[in-house]
Amino acid sequence: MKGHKSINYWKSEYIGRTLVTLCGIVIVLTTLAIIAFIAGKGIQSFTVSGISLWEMITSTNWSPNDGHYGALIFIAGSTLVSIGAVLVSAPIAIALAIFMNYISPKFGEKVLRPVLELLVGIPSVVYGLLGVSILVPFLRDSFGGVGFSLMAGIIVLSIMILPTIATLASDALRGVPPQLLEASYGLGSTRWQAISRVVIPAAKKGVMTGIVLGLARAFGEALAVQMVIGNTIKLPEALTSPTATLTGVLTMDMSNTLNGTAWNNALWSLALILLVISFLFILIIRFIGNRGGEK
Amino acid sequence: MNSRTVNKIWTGIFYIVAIFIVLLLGFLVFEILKRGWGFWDLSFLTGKSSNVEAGGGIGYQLWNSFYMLIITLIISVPLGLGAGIYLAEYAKPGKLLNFIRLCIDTMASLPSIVVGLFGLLVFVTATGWGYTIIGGALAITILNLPSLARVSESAILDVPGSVKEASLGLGATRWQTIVKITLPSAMPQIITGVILAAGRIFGEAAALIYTAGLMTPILNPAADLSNPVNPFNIFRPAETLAVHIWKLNSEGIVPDAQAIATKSAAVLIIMVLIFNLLARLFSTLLQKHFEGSKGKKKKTQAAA
Amino acid sequence: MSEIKDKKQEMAMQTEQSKSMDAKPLVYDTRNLNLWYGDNHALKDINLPIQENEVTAIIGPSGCGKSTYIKVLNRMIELVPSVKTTGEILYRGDNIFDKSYQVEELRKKVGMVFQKPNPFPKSIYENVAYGPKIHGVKNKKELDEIVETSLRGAAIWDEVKDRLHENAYGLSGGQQQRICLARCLAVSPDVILMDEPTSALDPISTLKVEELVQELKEKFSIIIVTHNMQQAARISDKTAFFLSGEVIEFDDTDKIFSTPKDKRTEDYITGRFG
Amino acid sequence: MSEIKDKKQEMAMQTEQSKSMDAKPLVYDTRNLNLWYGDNHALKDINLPIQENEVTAIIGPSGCGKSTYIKVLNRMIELVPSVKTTGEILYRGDNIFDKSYQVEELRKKVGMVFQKPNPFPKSIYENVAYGPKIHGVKNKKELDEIVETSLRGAAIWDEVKDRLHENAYGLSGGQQQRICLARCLAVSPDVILMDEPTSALDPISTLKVEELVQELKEKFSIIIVTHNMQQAARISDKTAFFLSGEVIEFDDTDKIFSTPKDKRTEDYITGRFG
Amino acid sequence: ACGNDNPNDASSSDGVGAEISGIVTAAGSTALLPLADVAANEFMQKHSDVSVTVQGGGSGTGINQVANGAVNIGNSDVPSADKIEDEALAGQLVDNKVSGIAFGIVVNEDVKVDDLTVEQIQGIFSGKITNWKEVGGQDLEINVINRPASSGTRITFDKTVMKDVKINDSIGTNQDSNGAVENSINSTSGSISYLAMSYLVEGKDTSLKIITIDGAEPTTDDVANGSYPFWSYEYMVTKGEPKGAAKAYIDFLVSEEFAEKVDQMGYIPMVELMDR
Ligand SMILES: Nc1ncnc2c1ncn2[C@@H]1O[C@H](COP(=O)(O)OP(=O)(O)OP(=O)(O)O)[C@@H](O)[C@H]1O
Ligand SMILES: Nc1ncnc2c1ncn2[C@@H]1O[C@H](COP(=O)(O)OP(=O)(O)OP(=O)(O)O)[C@@H](O)[C@H]1O
Ligand SMILES: [Mg+2]
Ligand SMILES: [Mg+2]
Ligand SMILES: O=P([O-])([O-])[O-]
Repeated sequence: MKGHKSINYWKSEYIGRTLVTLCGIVIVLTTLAIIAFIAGKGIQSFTVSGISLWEMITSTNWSPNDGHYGALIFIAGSTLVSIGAVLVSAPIAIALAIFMNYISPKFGEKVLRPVLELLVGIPSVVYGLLGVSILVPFLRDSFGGVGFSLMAGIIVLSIMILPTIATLASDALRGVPPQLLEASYGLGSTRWQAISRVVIPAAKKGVMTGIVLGLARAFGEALAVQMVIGNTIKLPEALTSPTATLTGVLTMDMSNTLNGTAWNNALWSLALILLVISFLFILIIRFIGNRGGEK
Repeated sequence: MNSRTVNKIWTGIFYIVAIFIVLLLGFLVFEILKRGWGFWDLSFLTGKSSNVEAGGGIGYQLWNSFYMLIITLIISVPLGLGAGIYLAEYAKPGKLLNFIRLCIDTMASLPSIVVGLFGLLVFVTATGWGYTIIGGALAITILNLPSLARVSESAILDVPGSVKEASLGLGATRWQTIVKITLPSAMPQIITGVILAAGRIFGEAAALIYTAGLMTPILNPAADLSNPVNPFNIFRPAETLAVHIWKLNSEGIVPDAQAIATKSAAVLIIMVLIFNLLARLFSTLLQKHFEGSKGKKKKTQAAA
Repeated sequence: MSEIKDKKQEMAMQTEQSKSMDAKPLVYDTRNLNLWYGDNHALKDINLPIQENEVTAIIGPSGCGKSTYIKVLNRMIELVPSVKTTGEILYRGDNIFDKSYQVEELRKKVGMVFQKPNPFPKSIYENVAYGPKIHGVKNKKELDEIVETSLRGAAIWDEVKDRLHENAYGLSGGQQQRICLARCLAVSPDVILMDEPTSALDPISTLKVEELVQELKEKFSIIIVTHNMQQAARISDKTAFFLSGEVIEFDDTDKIFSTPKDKRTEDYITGRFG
Repeated sequence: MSEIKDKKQEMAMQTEQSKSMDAKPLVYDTRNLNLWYGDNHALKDINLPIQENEVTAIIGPSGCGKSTYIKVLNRMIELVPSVKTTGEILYRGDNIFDKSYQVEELRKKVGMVFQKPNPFPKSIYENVAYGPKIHGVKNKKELDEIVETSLRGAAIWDEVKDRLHENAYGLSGGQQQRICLARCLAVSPDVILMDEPTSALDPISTLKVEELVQELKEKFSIIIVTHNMQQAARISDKTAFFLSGEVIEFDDTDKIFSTPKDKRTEDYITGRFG
Repeated sequence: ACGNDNPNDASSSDGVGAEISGIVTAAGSTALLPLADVAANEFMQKHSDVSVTVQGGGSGTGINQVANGAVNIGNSDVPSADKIEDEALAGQLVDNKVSGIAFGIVVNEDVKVDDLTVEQIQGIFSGKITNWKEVGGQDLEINVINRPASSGTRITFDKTVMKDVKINDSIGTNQDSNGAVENSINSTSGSISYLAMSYLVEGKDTSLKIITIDGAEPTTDDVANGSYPFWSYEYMVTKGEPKGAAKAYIDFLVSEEFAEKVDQMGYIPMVELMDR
């Protein structure tokens, strides 16, 4: 029983294991490559073109023709539009998750889940198209102004990230042991009391993860937002004023500027900022996860 | 207020939200289809798009979308499945696994435009390929890999441990167990995940603008496979349907640009619908095939 | 073995008391109860009168419907969507299946302790105060009092009084189970349902919970499901033996364990199956 | 109760046979085995010699480490990543923890039947043929023969011979359990480990499996974990009583049940806890 | 396995007139794209052995790609030297003028103004003039719509109309593309922007209005006679002098035989601009 074993036996185990390990390594290498390339490009504006990082993240003056590369407006615009989207989307998403798990699982399973899957499936250009042709005119007629606005971006984005948050929140709720629900019912609580006082606190970690992930999605979304937000290089004064986002400037200027120019390098720096921010979101999610695990 | 009343009010709110979302989707789909009415016209679906004259079709774009989808799946499914198997079956908890997960999470949260730009740097410029289908497919692979890996991992983890134990208990190696027991059982869930991913691949534009290009050469199936006009050449530029919509909306100078864009959007939505239906159909069929009628019963019990 | 014999003798001496069975008022009266999970007929024509201030044990092999029955008593079974019932259960004279019957009130009156301790992921204090709070008690002092009394009632006050605001998950299984009992006592119930409350506990915790049950029956009526026949014999006044969804035998505990009428009961309590 | 007494007498008569205990060769010899799940010391200094062609029962309250121990015997415990062990287990003289020890071979020799029937989601035939196939048997006729012999060995051939190619999930729990046993027999094991094989079964299926165990011990050595003390008394030759990860007592079954040496063993078998 | 790696020398024989073959790839300016594409189709009908593919991507992309050797021709709205900072690289690139293009100042049709002076336009886009009544129209707020600063159209607008006056980016909105500009002018009352004339071909159901600058129209005539300032050349940039099929293609584009088509599509044929 010791020692001997047919070659095939080992081969199948060894080859299979190696192959799937390689797949894991591919993921790691790709991620590292992306970080390396984007960082390598993005850092050139500071090392080669002599732009100050501090100016880039604190100044609102973006006029590449005069050598000013302040990206604060874009950072603020991206932040505002994503936070706005999450504020709109998260309550609705959580309500959907509760509905799917506790109010009417049947309707949730048969109707809501397919609906959410479809919403994910609608391409972002189509959202942009609908945004331009339905939402922008509607906002213009209702609130005045040009319609292209922070609010338009928020609304489009909130629909786009709804499925992400709802699905993750729903998973989190499903993970709450049914015994807790039973315990609460057993003490004579109503359904709402059980949900609000026991289920949601118990699922907080998962729900928060969903929200942060939604935020990350919103931050990185490019085409749809760019089509409706107006791209004005100015901090928004109101929900109805247009502003610009990081992804918006990237889509607009990247293809029209030349490799190696300060302008182009500055754009790569914006891409790097996007990467760093999405990485920050991941760290936040992990932090939430760990903190929850300690208890 | 009486807690029973509060309960009723909240129940009402939940119903309203749920119905609102269903209506919202209904409205969106209705609007898309209404605006793109007539999209099923065969000469539109198969016709060649024109840059100048009205009446162009989306034949090339549709073909490109499907071809891109297939190439992407050929690359990303084995990778995602492999990574999923690795995570579920072989990875040992520890620093390395933690790092792999961090990478997957990071990859999953990458903005698609950043992936597109990475693709531009690497697949377009560094390799000297220019805008190609393969470059686009690789870029979307990056976007899809995390979710495919996760779907595979959770599908594999969902296979009851007792069945895996039974196989190992008979002296099977891990790999034999994976291939003969685990994967067949996890397949329905994996396939559902893949089909849903396919829907998303179909609709991706931002990453493709920088990698697969905005144009398709005039295709000629008779041409040599290495010729960029051969439809199957993966080293040729290819504008997909989603990119086409974006381009029509931004640079379309044909008189009927808006009409084509909205019709294309309708086609895209129909495709996404079909993918979703397929996913559902497939998973129910396979579920039945693999587990028999008893599998279902087990589930309801577990849920209760 | 000897333990059981002692019990029997003790019980035998109480016979005249048991004779007065019908004197005590009924808390629950189950009449022709049938229950289906989808097509699965899980409870068949159950008739079971349950008396005040007694411990009623329910025994039977796995899957015979014990948990199902106990969950019907506070309508917790409704959480399973596929369930259908016929027949009636009178609680203090009212049919709990009546349309107008307020299930929250019922559950307030009928506490429940589960097999696995299931404290909320909150502090010990919040766990116990949860019930009173949802029923509208807001006054801090009043809550403090309820929490203390309930924890004392569940014989765990001394162990936790210095850590009331720590998370209940930090306690041992046996302590958690008693917290759950305290949580239940805090809404001043009338009946307490227990579904194998000790099967996940170590011997010492088990003993504590058993003693507690004996004390609590002074004030409450207790219905306890158990796998452990010796436990049933030790702590209960009445025992119902379930098999495949039917009540095979229901009688004074001493009778069930000394002179079972049904062959199946005998087979079960002598360990021939189950 | 009476059943147990009968058993005792019967056992008492077999005493001289039991005296010859050390004559039979050992299949397993466990020496100073310790096992941790992370920081949880789940098995403490276990010493247990297990003899050929006997039924060895392992009893003890929930969580005492019965399943853990039985899973160490075929190294299935390695599936839990946090597990650490010290000490040794000799199977037929070789330490199974040796680096060079081939775990697949061990598992081929040591079959295992679990608490919940766990057939593969395949046809009955494929379930039974699975083991031989992965060990290289390709010949269709040979496979057919193995399948039939194994199903007969598990006393289920007659029930399934006409539906060999139907999905095993369509069978009843008891039938599934016997399919699992047949699957195990198909790789011609030397030892069969059973972890509460009847606890999910109805009385009649339980009886069938118990009879089967008695038959199988002619050819195999059997180690069986059970919650049901009466079952241990009925079917086993030796019994080990586990408590909190320790072997409290290990002896001939009749001795354990008639004259336990340890107070805790007595408390457990008389149902004072567990 | 890809057809892009050997630029320019893909032809089997040199010189016009002889049968030419090979693969030409072009990418870049979206403004030039329609013309380049139509020319490619007509050119390929003449020379069936040549395959010409034209990509968009923007002027910057075009120059980048041709500089990298990823395409044979980079289409650009501006001379490559304007974009490129690396002098050595700029020296290798040759800008071939292939046509002129005129741009129109366009407004939503509800604007009751038909002509603006250059100063008025400068006032509007720098944010000094905010109401149409200040330039002779009705009392209506002006909604400025700009292209992003890197766009060729905007650079031309800057150079030929705004001159030393700076465009104020914090008023109005920025639209990524000609199409988006067209859409938002159509739907936003009081809006003003600028568009390449190639986007204003007949047959489109748009409701925007073209405004004359100091009385001059964005027509071939007015551009040729020097009265209309808002126009520029379109370039096909090659790495080194164009050769083979690429040269043949560029030559075809500027040829007299193709000039009529150029004019029809809203561009200005090179023949008309010869004397400028
Ligand atoms: N949620 C459910 N859905 C469908 N069937 C169920 C459900 N819960 C229990 N059953 C079925 O009802 C029957 C009785 O189950 P129940 O849980 O009441 O048994 P039990 O006596 O409590 O068993 P145990 O001792 O194992 O807890 C069983 O056949 C079981 O399969
Ligand atoms: N996978 C695991 N990870 C960590 N701890 C475990 C794991 N499995 C079991 N344990 C712990 O090891 C101890 C022994 O568990 P084991 O399953 O062996 O008990 P058992 O005697 O089989 O109980 P039961 O009768 O309930 O099956 C318990 O304290 C349990 O909590
Ligand atoms: Mg139960
Ligand atoms: Mg166990
Ligand atoms: O031609 P553009 O660079 O303005 O798009």
